[in-house]
Amino acid sequence: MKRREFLATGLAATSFLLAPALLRGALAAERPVTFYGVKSMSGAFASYGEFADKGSRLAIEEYGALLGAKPKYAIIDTESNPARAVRKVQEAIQQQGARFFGGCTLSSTALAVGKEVNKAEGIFMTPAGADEITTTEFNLSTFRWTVPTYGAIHQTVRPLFESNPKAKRWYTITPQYVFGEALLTAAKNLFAQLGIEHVGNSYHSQQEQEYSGYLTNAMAANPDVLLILGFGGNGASCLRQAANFGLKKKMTILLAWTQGLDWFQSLGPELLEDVYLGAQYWHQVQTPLNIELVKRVKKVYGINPNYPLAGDYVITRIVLDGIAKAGTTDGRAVGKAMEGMTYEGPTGTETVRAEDHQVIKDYYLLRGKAKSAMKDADDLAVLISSGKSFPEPAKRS
Amino acid sequence: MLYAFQVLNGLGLGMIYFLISVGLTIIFGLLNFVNFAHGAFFMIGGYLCYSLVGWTGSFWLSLLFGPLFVAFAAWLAEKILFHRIYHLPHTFHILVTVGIALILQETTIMIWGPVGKNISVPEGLQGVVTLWAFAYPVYRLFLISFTIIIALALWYLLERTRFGALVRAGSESAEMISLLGTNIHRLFAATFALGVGLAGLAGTLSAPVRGVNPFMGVEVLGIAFVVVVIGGMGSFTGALLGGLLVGLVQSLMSTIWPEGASLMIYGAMAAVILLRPYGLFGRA
Amino acid sequence: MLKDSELLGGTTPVVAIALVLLPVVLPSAALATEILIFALAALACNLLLGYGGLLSFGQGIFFGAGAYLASLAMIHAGAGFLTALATAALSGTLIAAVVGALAIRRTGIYFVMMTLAFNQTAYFIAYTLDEWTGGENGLLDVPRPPLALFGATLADLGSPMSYYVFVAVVFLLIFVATKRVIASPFGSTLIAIRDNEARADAVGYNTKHFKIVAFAVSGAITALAGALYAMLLNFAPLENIQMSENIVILTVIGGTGSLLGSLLGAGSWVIISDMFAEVWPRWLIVMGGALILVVLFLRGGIWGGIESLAERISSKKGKPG
Amino acid sequence: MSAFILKVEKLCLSYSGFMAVDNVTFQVARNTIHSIIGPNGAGKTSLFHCLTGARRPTSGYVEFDGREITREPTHKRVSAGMARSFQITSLFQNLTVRENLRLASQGRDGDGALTFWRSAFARREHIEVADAVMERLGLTKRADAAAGGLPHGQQRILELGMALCGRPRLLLLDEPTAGMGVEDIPLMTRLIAELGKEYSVMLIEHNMGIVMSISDVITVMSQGGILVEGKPEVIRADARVREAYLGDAA
Repeated sequence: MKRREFLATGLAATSFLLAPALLRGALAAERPVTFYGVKSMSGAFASYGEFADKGSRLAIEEYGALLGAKPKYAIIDTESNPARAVRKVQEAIQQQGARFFGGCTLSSTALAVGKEVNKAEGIFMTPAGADEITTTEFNLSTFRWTVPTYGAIHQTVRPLFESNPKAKRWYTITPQYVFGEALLTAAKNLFAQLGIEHVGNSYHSQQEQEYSGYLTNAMAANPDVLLILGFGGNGASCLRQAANFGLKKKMTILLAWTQGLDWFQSLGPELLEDVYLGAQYWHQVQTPLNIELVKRVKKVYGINPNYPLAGDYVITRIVLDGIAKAGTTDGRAVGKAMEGMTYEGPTGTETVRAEDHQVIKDYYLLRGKAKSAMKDADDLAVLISSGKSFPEPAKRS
Repeated sequence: MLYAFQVLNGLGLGMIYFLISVGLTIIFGLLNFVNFAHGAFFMIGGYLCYSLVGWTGSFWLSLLFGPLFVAFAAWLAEKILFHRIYHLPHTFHILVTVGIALILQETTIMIWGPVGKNISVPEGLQGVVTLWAFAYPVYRLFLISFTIIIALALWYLLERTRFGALVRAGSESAEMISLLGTNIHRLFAATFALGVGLAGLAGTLSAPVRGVNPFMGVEVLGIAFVVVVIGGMGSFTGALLGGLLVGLVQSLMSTIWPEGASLMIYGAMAAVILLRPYGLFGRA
Repeated sequence: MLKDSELLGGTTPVVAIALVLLPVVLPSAALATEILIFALAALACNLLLGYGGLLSFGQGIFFGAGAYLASLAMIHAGAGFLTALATAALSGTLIAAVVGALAIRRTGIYFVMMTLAFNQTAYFIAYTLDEWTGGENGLLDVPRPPLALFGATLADLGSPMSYYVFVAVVFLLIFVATKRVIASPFGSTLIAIRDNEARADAVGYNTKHFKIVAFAVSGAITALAGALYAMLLNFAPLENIQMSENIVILTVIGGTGSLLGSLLGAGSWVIISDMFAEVWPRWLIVMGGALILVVLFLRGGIWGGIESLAERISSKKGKPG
Repeated sequence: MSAFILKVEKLCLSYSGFMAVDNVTFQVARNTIHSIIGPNGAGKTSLFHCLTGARRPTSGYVEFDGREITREPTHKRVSAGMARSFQITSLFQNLTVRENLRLASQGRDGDGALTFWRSAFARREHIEVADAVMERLGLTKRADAAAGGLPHGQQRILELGMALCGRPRLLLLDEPTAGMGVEDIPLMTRLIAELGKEYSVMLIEHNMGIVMSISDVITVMSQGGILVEGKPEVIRADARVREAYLGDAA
């Protein structure tokens, strides 16, 4: 092909393809509100995405008319890979004029997707763990439902210590990455405040499967309480092996941050019995909305709601409520409407803190039940305490 | 004292790693086949254990039938698929077995769900043995003893039986294989089933220690390759010593420099390859 | 064997047409850009695997390093667009040369395992240096500065389409440059080494030097792809380093030993996975099955399949009646 | 300039105790054909490996063209002017005949061939050498055929051609007629004889007919060491050789 011909074809094609892109933008405003669930349907966090998707779907289905039409739901599979998630979110924004997003298990995905949505001046609400979302990486578009690490530590370590003030020697096992560090820092600060002796810490990598070495370290320190700061697979392996090594009989075990019911089910009562567990959500909590939610989920999906399901249910609802309140699909206006919003959530009355877009809600301390004490298969833990602890909102820069 | 216990723990861990890896090395040794689905077969062993314990209520029955089933499936897969690709370069082995691993992983999610499962330590093996200030689970002691028995049985099989003689002959020279005539296909299939069955056995035995989840295969594969490469691809003794070495490094590192435990394992592998081109016991 | 005149002929116009068509037929420019970036990474992997016979599971190191270093250059040193890309390419060259020099001391599966060990080490380093890399959270707020040369702004790459056009131009340039590399004394020798290393040694080549240079060139291109990816996403996740296996898969599916194959491999893999991911969460089964089928029936990859199809058609035409 | 292109002194190579090459000393004179013969396992190929650099000798001394090369790697020996052929045909099977020869010629550039920004065809001389060698070997008609597709006899000739492309001062030929059909052998013999006039040739060969007809000097090896050395007629007459080698060949 001659160079001139090539250039000509190229130019022709470029102008040809710009036309539909312009049309797409013009059409976007006419459609009913679409909520995009950004969920890890496949990949290493598939266990989370499946429930999160159910939650969002349910919220959309039961929502009435929104700005004159029934809202729609679209799913974006993150493949448990933040890069792919960001690219797909970009695509939804560019191609479909998407503005409203909810989900993301992985902190990295949530942080990056939040940035992307902010550029489009949309709304993104997430149940992810990273504190940065409402602090250093705060932006106008991103909202967070999850209680931060500070609250998780305060609502677990403090009540446990107060119920047993003699347990003064604590040992921690921490996954070494940003999130684990945040939990550990919060724990160390609280230890100092309460006069708890921190007798040692073992770091482990996030891919760790074998905890016998760290548990041996813990045994050597002879603590009263073993505080496990890993969650998900880390927490499960660590707890399982701690039980194998007979640590449950020697010391009290607390996991400050657990995924809740689905995670408990994967471990079973034998391992969980008498273990203290921090949780963002528990289906047995008797709040008006939660009673309703449990009924609905049982009816639709035949299961009890767990944290991913309830979390993504509520974030979806809040975003839709925000749109209704603002009366527009303008992202910034919806964001304004959501700020300071108080509503009945699964954990009781919840408030979206205006300053940092953090939802103020309860965190729970549970204790694993013996198999004999369980009333049904999901009655795996008893509620010990609940409450709200939040750091002061960071100054907006 | 802590270090002494970590050494003991490391040796125990090493035996588990040996069990995880030995199947991989046997298959590579005879078939020169790189099996990236090894971890996935390990996972299937674990899940079969979960289901069989659920149906029969007996861990021992699952310990017998789980690995046998995995071995049978491997034998079938060898007949249908794998024997067609032995002669291809390693790249293609890797591609096919990565494909198999993906299919097994996703099928597991479809059958058992994406959330992991727990398998109780069998009755009679619960509890711990106390040593100084430390405790060691009875089940792990059982696991170590059982692995020693497996290792001895494998040693007998490979060193003292006609099957073993054929496998060793095949591992040593490709020409020998061609002299063996028609039996070669059966030998290959049997070896493949043996190696994969051992992965299944390791999965079953590890299930009470590690639980099961659909993504465990990847991590297991990593460890298995490190062990096998350190020991020398294809070497039975190498897998044993490689396993022990990795177990010791990991256990001691968790006291000395926990953050770097996983790095050190791969560091050890790179160092061994650079110093000894074919691992500790490998052949050119 | 490629002749000089074929640099702009042969597959080059096909690629140029594909580059123009991609954003038209695909739903978004972001998707098209991602495909080109993966295709670049596959092309670089192809240089090692298809032409040098070197199966590297360390390509993620270079991809990740390119993403991080270009981003850091922009964030901390205020580097412009081209400077950032140059930083990535240069660091990719150096890192790949070091990794390559160590790994090629072994052959076969031990070589593969060396690259894997380096990949794990790189992952660990990136994970540990979280002050620089953001660790597990990834490096956020990666800018995408306008394309400028000596202070003069040539193009604002803010919009998805303008960025696509830039990436497409880069792709085309690298595609042609890689063609040249393959047809150079170096490239022809690399092919010879893949074919018969002992023979190449015997006719006088220090095969190690050729392999190291192959790594360096491959590293430069891969790092460039990583940098472009970071600027596409405004984000450099730790997962970049774990791309190695994927890069190899894209390369082989497309067809080793064909640069156009790399584009086909990246394109088909990304598009098919996107399509299936939308409708079936267990879409990885499809991808797993595709891998097996490729090895069983399409060993030359997609490009190989097209070639043999074309051959069959032309031989049929050649026959009378 | 010494009269000898190659000097080997007290060369030993042991594989974990087994002496494959045992205290071997000999010289190859310039522009001669020097053959090494011996029964299977006599150490010919091991000796050959030590000379090409494929194996490092355990002890001893090798001098090529007045320069010690005992521990030099293969590629450096090539740039110094040594070229070899392989006993088992070793070609770039998937490449064309011309490309095989061009690459062999380009090999003289050593690391100069690392140039990746220029076309391989910018250096005409390598193509010219390749074409000249093809012409000489009668392979021109097959220039664009894949080397792996040639009949065996032509592959052996190409093998020899690749060694020639290095414009060597010493050609090391390892059983150039191995596996060749009877009809191809005379051509090969004639070629080697011709080459002996221009180059120095060291030949390892099983075929006694060739060795006796074209060699200037023959060294007979047995059990790793040298049994006897001399002109063909001397070797033919030697009783020890008959016993050790010819006896079982006959």
